[in-house]
Amino acid sequence: MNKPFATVLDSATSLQNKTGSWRNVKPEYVNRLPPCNATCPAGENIQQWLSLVQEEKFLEAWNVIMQNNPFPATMGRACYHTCEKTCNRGKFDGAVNINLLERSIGDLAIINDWQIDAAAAPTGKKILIIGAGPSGLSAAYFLRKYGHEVTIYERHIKPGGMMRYGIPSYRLPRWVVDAEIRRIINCGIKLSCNKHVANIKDEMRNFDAIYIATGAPIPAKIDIETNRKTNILDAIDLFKKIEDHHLANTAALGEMLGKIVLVYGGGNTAIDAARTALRLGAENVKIIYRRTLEKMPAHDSEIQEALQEGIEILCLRCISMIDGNKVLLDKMNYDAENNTLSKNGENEIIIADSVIFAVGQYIDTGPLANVDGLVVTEKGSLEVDKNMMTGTRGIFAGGDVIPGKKTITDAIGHGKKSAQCINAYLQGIEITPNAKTEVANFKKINTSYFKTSDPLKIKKFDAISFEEKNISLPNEKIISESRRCFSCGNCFHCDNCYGFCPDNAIRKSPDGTLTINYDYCKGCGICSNECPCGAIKMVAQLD
Amino acid sequence: MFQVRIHGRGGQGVVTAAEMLSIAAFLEGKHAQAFPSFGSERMGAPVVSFCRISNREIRLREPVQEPNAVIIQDRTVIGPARAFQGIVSGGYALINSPEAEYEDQGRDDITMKCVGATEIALEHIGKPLPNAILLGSFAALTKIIQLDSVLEAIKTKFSGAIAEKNSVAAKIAYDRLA
Amino acid sequence: MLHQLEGSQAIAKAVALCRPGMVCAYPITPQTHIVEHLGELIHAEELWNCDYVNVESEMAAISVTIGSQAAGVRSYTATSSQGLLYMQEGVYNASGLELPMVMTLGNRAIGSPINIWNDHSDAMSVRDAGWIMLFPETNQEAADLHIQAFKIAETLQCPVMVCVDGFVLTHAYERVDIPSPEMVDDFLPHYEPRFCLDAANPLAIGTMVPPEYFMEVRYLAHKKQLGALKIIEQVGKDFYKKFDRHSGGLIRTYKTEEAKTIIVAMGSVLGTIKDTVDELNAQGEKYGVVSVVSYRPFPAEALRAALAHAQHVVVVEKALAVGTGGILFQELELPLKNIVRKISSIIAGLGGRAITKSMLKYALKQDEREIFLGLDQNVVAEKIQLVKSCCCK
Amino acid sequence: MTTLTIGNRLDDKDAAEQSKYNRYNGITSGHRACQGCGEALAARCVVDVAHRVTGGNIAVVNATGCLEVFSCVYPENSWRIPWLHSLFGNAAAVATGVASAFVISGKKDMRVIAQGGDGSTSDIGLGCLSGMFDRNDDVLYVCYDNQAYMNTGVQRSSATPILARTATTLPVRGYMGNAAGTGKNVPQIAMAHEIPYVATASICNIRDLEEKISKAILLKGSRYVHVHVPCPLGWGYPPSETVRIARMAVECGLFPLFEAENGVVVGSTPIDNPKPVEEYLRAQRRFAHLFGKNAPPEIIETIQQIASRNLEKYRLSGEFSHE
Repeated sequence: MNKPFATVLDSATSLQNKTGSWRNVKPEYVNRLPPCNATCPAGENIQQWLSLVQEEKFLEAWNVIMQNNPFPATMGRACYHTCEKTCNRGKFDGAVNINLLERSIGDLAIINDWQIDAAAAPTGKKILIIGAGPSGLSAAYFLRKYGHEVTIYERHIKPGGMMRYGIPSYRLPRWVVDAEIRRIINCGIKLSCNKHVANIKDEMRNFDAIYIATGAPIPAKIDIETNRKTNILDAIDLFKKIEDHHLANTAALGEMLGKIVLVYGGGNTAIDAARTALRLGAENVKIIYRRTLEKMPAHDSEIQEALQEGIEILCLRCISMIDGNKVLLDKMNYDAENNTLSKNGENEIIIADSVIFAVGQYIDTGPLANVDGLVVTEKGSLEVDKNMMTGTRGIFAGGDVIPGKKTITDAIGHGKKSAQCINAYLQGIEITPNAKTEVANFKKINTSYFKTSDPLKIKKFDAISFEEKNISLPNEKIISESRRCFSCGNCFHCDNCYGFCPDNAIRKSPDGTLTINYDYCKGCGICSNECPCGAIKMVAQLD
Repeated sequence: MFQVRIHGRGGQGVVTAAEMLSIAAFLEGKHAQAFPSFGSERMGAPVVSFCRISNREIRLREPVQEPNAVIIQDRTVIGPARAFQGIVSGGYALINSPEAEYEDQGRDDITMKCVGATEIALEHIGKPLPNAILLGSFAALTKIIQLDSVLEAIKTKFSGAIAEKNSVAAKIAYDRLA
Repeated sequence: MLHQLEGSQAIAKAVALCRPGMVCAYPITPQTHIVEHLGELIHAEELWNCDYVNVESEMAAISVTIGSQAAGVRSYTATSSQGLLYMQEGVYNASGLELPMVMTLGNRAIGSPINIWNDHSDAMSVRDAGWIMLFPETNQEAADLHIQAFKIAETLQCPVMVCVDGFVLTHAYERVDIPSPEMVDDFLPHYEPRFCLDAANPLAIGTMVPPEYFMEVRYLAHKKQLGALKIIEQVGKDFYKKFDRHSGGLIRTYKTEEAKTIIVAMGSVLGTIKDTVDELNAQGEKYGVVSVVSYRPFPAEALRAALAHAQHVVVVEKALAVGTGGILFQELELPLKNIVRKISSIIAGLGGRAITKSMLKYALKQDEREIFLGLDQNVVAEKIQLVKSCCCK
Repeated sequence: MTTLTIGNRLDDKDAAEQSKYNRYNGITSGHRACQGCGEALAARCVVDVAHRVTGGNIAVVNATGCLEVFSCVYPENSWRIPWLHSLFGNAAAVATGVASAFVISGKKDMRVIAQGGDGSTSDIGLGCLSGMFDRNDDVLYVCYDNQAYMNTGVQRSSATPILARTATTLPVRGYMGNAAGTGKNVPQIAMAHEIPYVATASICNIRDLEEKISKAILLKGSRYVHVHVPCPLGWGYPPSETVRIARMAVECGLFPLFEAENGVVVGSTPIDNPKPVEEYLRAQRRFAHLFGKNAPPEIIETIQQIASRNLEKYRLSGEFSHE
């Protein structure tokens, strides 16, 4: 075509004009830490596995959970899901029901008998883990994955620790615990139950490293004046009795507790004990707690469930004396500002057939004796350094035995972290802590792009029974709830950046991958602003 | 070259008359040029048009100032338009008038004839349109063009019954002066 | 075939023979009869496959034409006077975009004061707009030049304006030979755009051009116009071959061989001038006439050759550059410098003032460099006095 | 789609053309629009979806203005469709010519878009636009409304909102910027011509914009789509905020999204919880003087009333809501 000079141009010739040179800030795709991940004691990559659930890739999602937590079905029940508390969606229209989704995925894994990936090549290193609770089993799982030879000694006749002896079966059915433990053990872990390690020192010769995960099995005692014959027991002992007898003697236990049961304490164990008492036949169960309801350390949902089941919670009261079936309570004043308690002088007497104590647990320091370097803190925990190692080289510890939060999820997290540390120790490598990743807080979310939808709410209990209520969700429900995830801090391929870029400086490949073409990006920042999930960061253009 | 100036009022077909005249001449193989005195005159205002007829190509485009003939379609414009001005000696003036009121007035070196074209028009066409009719008389008067050519030219400008009626009327007007 | 036609009809018929795909115009006297007649031809489907668009302004008229031409369709518009001024932005645009459209300009004066009669002021207002501008002398030439205009435009990829004297030609009945469609088709083949809006080859037409390249664009436009001189001449010759008529070309001479005084003019006034010259020469004078057919591009070379032997050149023109004088006159001064001893200017016919033989004869006898033909001295004298007194204060 | 995003990897049923990896990019990179230009974005959306819907049979006529200047400066042309720029005030008429030519030359599938800014649409080109509407010419006219003459340095146009600061409405003592009671509503003017289709759209809602363009491009006769395109330079906000500002204008009711057929409003995009205009105004420097010391406190209310009237006029509470 004989076209005129300059006034007529071929198409798309502006591509020669590299407008990227205009830029003084540039966008970068980032993976910010979603608040759920940030707060998960097990370090789960929740957002990632949710994104797979969204795509109906349940197996893949399960595998992602398993990278950080070998107990999805267990945690989907027993975890206190701090993730949901921090879920950004909570500030919008209600948090994603992560816990229920994890449970659903975990159950699918059990039903479908999904298996763990093969361990790495054998390293020849031998590790002893003392205690087959959540922390010990978690450590065993991860260490085995590294290729180490792992042996667990468990004092009880069954593995599981607090998963079995600390949480009642209506909250955590034993088939779930059994299945998930079996899956771990089947990776090639030697488990010896009913094996009490009297002294760790003796074992050091046979192993390259030892992980102490003995937990805190000793119930705390409070010095309360008791007259006459009083029917008092510890929550932990109650649970153990039920567990070891496979619920065979619930009637006898119920008879022992009587109709009116008091539980003393404000933690989750107290709630569990109260609800267990109810299930054993008690007609009137009261929880006595020193501070206010708001200050109760028990998880809010647990408290609510307890109240729904008819349990009374008497706050601002201390048991000062138990005399037969008379329990004397001192009424308390609580100064929230200074977090101080004082008796206000009033008291009352209530009648109880039995009193269950749930006021905390201690570690068993017996096996730790005579080992040089092990230090037990004033509060009765075993001291470890930042790499989970005790004062003795080669001996590590985690779970309830060390200071910190005493939840199963924390214990699992300890197990994973300890495994990393033990592995590093055995390989003679330094652990480089993960770079601090910025948390994708609510401000980073552009909520304009989300429609409000009601969170999935399922009543977990409707009958007072030791049986768990069956809540198996249809796939669509699982998927639709997972799709409520904001995908905080991580691209979910909404194409806003691609679609909104005025300079076509974002490229999309057929598989959906997005890349920034810095040849043309002028650095306007629309992509970052309009990213619904805060996955694009504007950084200074240095060159 | 024979130059004609046509006077009348807007709406009387003054321009069309000049055009028809030029067509009639053209039909006879002559060169002819017709043009209006261009303006934005509205209905009723005095209007002038011109026609030149020649055996050679006509190049001249000045307004006709010294006509060989004038056709006056409306006698009331004679005074205001100075309609007789410039008529060459031996020329003609054809006036639309039922009476021979002008024939004895004015100059004696030109032939002046009156024809009651409006009356003929009203009778035969039903409308007071004297332009084509006067061309019939003009043919008889000047012998510059044939009646047949006029009738043919009428057909190019009018059609159907109107053309027919105008032709009949033009013939009558022709006969008046033949 | 010979017809006795109004000039506007002749032009309309000639344009229709060129088979445009677009006719778009806004009514303005004295151009109206042309597009009215074209509209009739299109609606009667005597001209088929052609759109007739009634627009709301001259700006729209030229714009629709620009659009259709840019989309690859032979396009035509017509205007006059104020209309041309109103579309002037588009006039420049069409040539800048190198769109080979054709426009009839029914030449008319420009207000204020408003005046609907003929002169060349409107054409002169766009003399530098990059269009080829052709001035016919008769209606035959007007018709013929339109056929040539499409050919020239499309050969050169440049718009052409045929400047036809309003009323004098547009409203005059004359004998015109309208050629047969076959002959015109043969002379002017189907329009094949060299570039256009095409989905298969998506060009951008009408870019912004920065200082680094603008000079080149204008230089090329200039060179193209100069190159057009040859093409206009050639198309004129081809037309003669085909139709046996000398219409077009750059200039035409009349009795110049032995002339001492040569009159130069454009458009319909040339007929009156030729008659005047004939009468004067019959009395023993030696006058000749040069007609400028192609005003843009300006045929300086051809004019120099035609006028070199004259002792006196008189430019008669229907336009005035206020504050400067005759426009064609000034454009001739330079080419004739040191060649012709004496050049004078007659400004004539502004706003439709009649130009008569007697007036011309009188003016040619005057030995003045600048004459305003038929100027009423009584009217202006008083005003001039007033102006002078104001200036002196 | 579960989200209101442009696309979503989980669900591409309603995903915008702009989310597709093989979208046409009718205007390519390398154009010279300012950082964060709303008009560049809108133009690509319009052209891409029109290109898709027509199978590539579109041509665009562009009025003079920012869009034209930043997209096609020799030797760099950003367009990938046949494109024609003629003048500032004549795009509608040029498009008429183009549309007609396509019919005449047998390219009956070709669809024509005329496009320009608010200046060329509501001011200098309104005559040609009205003419096009009058004749019901087969053209889709798209106005990219950034509410002032940005190309020449932010002067007032008849689309400039009241009380806005522009270079020709600089607030001074006793003058609060573009006088209240002025301005034109071109969509309403278009509707008065009773053309087949009139719609408003915003770059904050690309799916809606695309839907309207997809519909409009295939209809016969004159169609008009008025797109709100914020301008960081002229409105005074950071370039990254372009889409957000557009969204705020929609969410407060100042820029209602609606459709009209043959002169009658047939649908509007409901606003769930209309936001006060103040939030929108405060985000832009062109309205900063309304919040200064000397600003009469009731002045914001004047603008709020416009938004409130829109809510009622276009039934933005949801009576017209789309499926």
